[in-house]
Amino acid sequence: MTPAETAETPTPVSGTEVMTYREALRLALREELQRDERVFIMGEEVGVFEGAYKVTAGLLAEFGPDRVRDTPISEEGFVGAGVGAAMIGERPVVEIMTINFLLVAMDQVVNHAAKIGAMFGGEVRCPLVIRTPNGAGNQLTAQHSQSFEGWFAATPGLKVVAPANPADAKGLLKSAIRDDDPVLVVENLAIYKERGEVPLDPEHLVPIGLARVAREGADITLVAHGFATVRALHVAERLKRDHGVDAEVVDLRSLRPLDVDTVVESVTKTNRAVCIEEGWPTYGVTAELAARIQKACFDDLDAPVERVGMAEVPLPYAKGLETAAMPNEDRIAAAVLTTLGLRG
Amino acid sequence: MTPAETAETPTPVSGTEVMTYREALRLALREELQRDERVFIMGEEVGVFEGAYKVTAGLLAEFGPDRVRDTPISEEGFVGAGVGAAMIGERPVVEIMTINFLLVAMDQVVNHAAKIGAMFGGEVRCPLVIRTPNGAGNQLTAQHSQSFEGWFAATPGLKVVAPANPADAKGLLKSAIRDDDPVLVVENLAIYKERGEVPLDPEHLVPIGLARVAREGADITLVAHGFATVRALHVAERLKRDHGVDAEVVDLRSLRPLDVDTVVESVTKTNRAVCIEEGWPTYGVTAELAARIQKACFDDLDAPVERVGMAEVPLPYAKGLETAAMPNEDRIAAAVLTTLGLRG
Amino acid sequence: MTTVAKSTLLELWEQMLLIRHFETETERAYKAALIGGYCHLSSGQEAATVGTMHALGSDDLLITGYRCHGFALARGVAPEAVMAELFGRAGGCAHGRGGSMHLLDVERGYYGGWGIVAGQLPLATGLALALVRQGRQQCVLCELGDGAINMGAWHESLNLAAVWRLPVVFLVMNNAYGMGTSVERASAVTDLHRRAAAYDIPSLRVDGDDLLAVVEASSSLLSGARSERVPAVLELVTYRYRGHSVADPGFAYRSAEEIEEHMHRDPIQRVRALLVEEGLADAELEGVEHAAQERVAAAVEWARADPPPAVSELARGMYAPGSAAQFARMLAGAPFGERELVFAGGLGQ
Amino acid sequence: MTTVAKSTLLELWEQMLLIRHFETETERAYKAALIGGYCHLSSGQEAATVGTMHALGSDDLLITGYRCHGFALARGVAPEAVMAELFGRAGGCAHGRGGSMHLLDVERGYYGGWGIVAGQLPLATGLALALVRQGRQQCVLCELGDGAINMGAWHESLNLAAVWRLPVVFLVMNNAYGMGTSVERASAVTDLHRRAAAYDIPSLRVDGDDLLAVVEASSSLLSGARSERVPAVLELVTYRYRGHSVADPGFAYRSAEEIEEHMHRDPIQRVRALLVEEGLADAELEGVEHAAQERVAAAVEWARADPPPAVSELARGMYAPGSAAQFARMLAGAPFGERELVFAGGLGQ
Ligand SMILES: Cc1ncc(C[n+]2csc(CCOP(=O)(O)OP(=O)(O)O)c2C)c(N)n1
Ligand SMILES: Cc1ncc(C[n+]2csc(CCOP(=O)(O)OP(=O)(O)O)c2C)c(N)n1
Ligand SMILES: [Mg+2]
Ligand SMILES: [Mg+2]
Repeated sequence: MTPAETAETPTPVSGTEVMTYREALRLALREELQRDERVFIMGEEVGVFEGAYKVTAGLLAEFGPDRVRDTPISEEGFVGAGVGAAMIGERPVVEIMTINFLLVAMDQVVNHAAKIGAMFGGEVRCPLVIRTPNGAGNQLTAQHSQSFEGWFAATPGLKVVAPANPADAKGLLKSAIRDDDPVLVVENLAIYKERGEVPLDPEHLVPIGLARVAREGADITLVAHGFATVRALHVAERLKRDHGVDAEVVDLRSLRPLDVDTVVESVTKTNRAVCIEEGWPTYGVTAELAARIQKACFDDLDAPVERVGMAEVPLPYAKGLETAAMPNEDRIAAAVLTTLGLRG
Repeated sequence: MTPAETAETPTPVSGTEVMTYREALRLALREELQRDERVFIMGEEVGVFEGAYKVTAGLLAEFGPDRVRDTPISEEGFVGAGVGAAMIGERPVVEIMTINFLLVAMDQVVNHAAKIGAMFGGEVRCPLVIRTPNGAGNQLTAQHSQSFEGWFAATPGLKVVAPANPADAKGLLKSAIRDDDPVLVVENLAIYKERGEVPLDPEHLVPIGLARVAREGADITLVAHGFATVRALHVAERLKRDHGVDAEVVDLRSLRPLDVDTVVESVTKTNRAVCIEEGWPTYGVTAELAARIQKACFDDLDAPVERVGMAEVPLPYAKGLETAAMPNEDRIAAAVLTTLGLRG
Repeated sequence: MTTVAKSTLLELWEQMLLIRHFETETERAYKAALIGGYCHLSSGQEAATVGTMHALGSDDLLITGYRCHGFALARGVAPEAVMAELFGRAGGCAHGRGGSMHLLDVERGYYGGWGIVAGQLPLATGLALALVRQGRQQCVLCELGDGAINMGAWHESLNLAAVWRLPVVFLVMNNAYGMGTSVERASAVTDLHRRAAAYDIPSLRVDGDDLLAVVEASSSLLSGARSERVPAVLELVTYRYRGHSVADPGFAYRSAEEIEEHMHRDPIQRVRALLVEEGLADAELEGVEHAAQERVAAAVEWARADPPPAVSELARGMYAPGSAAQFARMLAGAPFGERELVFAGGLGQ
Repeated sequence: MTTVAKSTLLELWEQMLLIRHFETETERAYKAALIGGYCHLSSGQEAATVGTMHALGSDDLLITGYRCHGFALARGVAPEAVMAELFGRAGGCAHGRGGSMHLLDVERGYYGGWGIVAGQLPLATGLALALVRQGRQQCVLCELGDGAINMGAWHESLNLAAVWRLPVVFLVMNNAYGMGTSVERASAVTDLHRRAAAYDIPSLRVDGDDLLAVVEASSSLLSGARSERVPAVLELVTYRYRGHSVADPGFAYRSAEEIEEHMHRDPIQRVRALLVEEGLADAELEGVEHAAQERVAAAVEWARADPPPAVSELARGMYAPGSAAQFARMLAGAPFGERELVFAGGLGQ
């Protein structure tokens, strides 16, 4: 169980490069595979097929089948194998093709990985990473268009992060891999192709538990994670242009630990908040946000905290229905204007 | 697929009888088994063993192994079998020994049962009931002391009810069995032995989606479901006695549909609310309650909505630790007093 | 060897052609953005599809995975209803709610295409259990892939079916790959049907590209299920010509030669050869092929003209009639837009 | 037939006695409310437990279900640490956090008792995979029950172990019942080990109450796993004397005669007979038995004196050191009491 990190510390690299979210994840994986022999990747189609969403493209060729391991279709089995391997010092990074398929492995994540630290009194740890995209929008229909991250964030013993841009994708995934606890990294289907500057430094880590003010503004706070952050930023620009509204956008980055401080600081300033998520809001992530904000900012709020998410139906296939059901920018903008009292 | 209800309508029975929650559930099952041949019970140890918690005691003897079906240990398999049977007109009532074991069948509930109605455009229905107890308190430890009902209540396509007393146990379970949609009936380990008056009328149904004011009061609203309601009622009496505080207790009874109206009406009157649940509150049921209340009662609240639940740790075994971690009456009372400004 | 009448053989061949042309057209329409989502074609698997559907009784039940266009068509669902579903139109067999992976036709006993690998297996045991409870002498055919056989749901479902003697046949469409993973890399036994031994139930493995062999094997196992409640496993060895889905070129994990080789043993050509042996003329056969193409073209036309579902019916079917009253008290404090989008339409009635 | 040295046999018998007396005492303590929660005794299963633990190398790894007192003791965990765990004391092997179902001892390679039926199987494949990655010539023994074999996790784990050639032996403790359900009512094959054929791996079924047979069979399969990475299934046919848990009288689903009959073939008596054959005197044997009782009594004393864990350490171990900083910004608006109960203690470091 001695760490098997490779001897030399990497020479610091400076500068950034523009790349996609997908490429940033891949860079993080490659760097961590190089840095630490205990790290290995496991999942359906991560090797020969190069990943259902191509995040792991090229890694099998570079690191071989022991480090980049294709699995049969059996999520419960290989997620559990990740848990077991982590218990004796490996650093597995398990890919689940989409978060929908975590339902069949739920017991291994929630009732095994999450329990190890506490249930055994601190005698064993489980430094496991599970990467998986949430989201909807490509007519994938009811069984494939969901965002369950709130359920994992509800589970003491787990940590959950959700990067919203390429730099955070790299930095949070690397932090997750180096963390000594089980971490769920929630990626997003729609965001994989988004581009952004990414620090090339292999020590570029984004701390778990620290939100980010993605856009400063004085009039209202939009709180989001993952792809909802991208939507929120677009809406903020639109509101500025069309209504002169100056929205602040808080990108949570972590859901457990949840950086409530950053949210509270912002709402204390703006006095209004709209919380946005890709999934269903009732009993969702935004419910927790509203609950926290109303308690911590009780005297600061000029309007109730509003929430926007996916319409609460199993997502239908037909494009028109799907578009209507998604937390699209029109709907977010309307919620913001309503919260500002600028709309019926 | 024609309904196979037995011909005669039952003669109305009036009056009530004092019985336990467990007995009330059994009565509901017996009556529905008698009323409708499509109803059958399926689960681990429901027959020969008479139920891990004895809810189904006597039913195998009365109805035989086709109506009261013991299963192998394979929750994913037999929950899914319930879904399939319901799709062609049966009325399966599946018992899951405790809600913790629903994690291995999560996919069948969330990604199958819940999807049927909408995903097939209304062409198929799934009148399935899943009964299972949540809760903690008997040193059952981390893997067996959980309350996941919020996750199911978060799922459009499902309905979730949680009776808090014997009369509701009978009435809600019967409504669930007669409902044409998948319904999760959340029972509770600690409450099985609670006693109360139960209407003997076989047509005693408690509507799904209707909360109940379990205790009237003017000073503060306690919102709860399941066993937390029992705790809340105790606390209300104690507060009356020790502090002259007159608490109103709203028993939700349903989590999806959630009767927000009853909650709002109460909080509009009392101007303060404490929400209580057996499970972890962060991203839990009480998060949704706080989110709803702060929005619907924004101008009525004299204090932030407070939440009380299980301490956010995998529940430890040792009795002292367990007691401290549970949402015990001391902790609820302290939260109420704090919300009333009567305590540091 | 089963022999089927010449007219039947011709009919089955017609169905195979219909599927092949339907899939070709589907791919084209997908590329023209008329179809979205995940879209899995079954070209190359027509004999296995049509042969089992021929053996399945009209009162029997069917449930499948997501690669289901062929099954729907061979079960007799109108190509219009299938294509309209792929186009997301109101006249689709799932009213535009399901798309490519979730075809169904309750009147034909087809309880749906399902998208979670092996998720349909537990449902199949439930359908079979209901048949037994209802005293019906029918059976269930449950399709799955070679990749699906490694899911826990396989094991639980097969065990339940065997312990309870349920009338269900599990049809393993062994097309050599689950996405890019070959059977050899995924499964500890590659003669997949041998797994039936773990449940002491009969199983067969046959050439799934040999239509008559498929009909014979499936007839025998289905009738055992139907009349004696003997569950069984039928492994059909076949091959998919196209990528896993329309998004997959299909060359990263197999060679062009391998695909070629299989195309040389094309199941449609093999039946054509039988028909020629039976004395059918080239012209007649060409006529049939042409008719199949026309049929598909007509379906495309129909689907194009069919309107999309109304947004006001977003929640169609989600809950049973009567549920709106149950949800009436849930509006207060609801998330933004919920009232208009979901509740206004009546929650699905 | 394996022969073990007389001294070893005596040692193993001692362990069997220790377990039997430990369980008897546990039941008593449970009834005296010194122990809570679910509590599953293994009386009657001592030969299977001690025999496999004897065959398991000291560097090998062990993982089990919840019926684990015997395994912990046979693996060498001090009875004090086990009893203190059952009593929920700070000196318990899991510091009072786990209780009866979640014993462990990392130093002895025992990665825990687990409470979700078959949930430990995927973990076992992961332990074995890690051994391979770490180049260690060791193996994993994974215990499960006859009831657990019907869970999907069995199938997925066995397939992974076989496809990846992982050094893991799945030990099926076939004690005839999963709670009140007999093997016949739960499993489509009752010779449970035959299920290994679905993964083309070796398996054995032996009398689990015959200590020497257990040692022989487990030695052979474990050494195949250890040195050749051959995963395997070992079915040990045994019987539990007591109810499923301390809460179950154990008579609803089996007859008193059936229990009697098994008690007549008691594994401890069988080893005793061997020892007598080897020439050990009654007095000596009684001395050993007495010592076992004393050992248990001492463990009870120790556990009684051991303090319970401090409430201030409620969150002990939940997260790794360093995590408190990550959670520092999560306090605002937290539910009532969270700060004092969970955060104040430092989140587990
Ligand atoms: C539980 C689950 N895991 C992963 C997927 C993604 N997925 C969809 S199809 C597929 C391959 C299935 O292969 P196979 O069973 O052989 O069927 P085929 O596609 O060849 O018809 C995978 C991995 C899924 N839908 N469900
Ligand atoms: C997934 C799951 N379902 C149900 C249970 C409840 N349960 C605990 S032990 C048990 C019986 C297990 O029997 P077996 O595997 O034969 O082990 P034994 O108790 O005989 O040692 C059951 C049903 C559980 N813990 N986990
Ligand atoms: Mg395949
Ligand atoms: Mg057993």
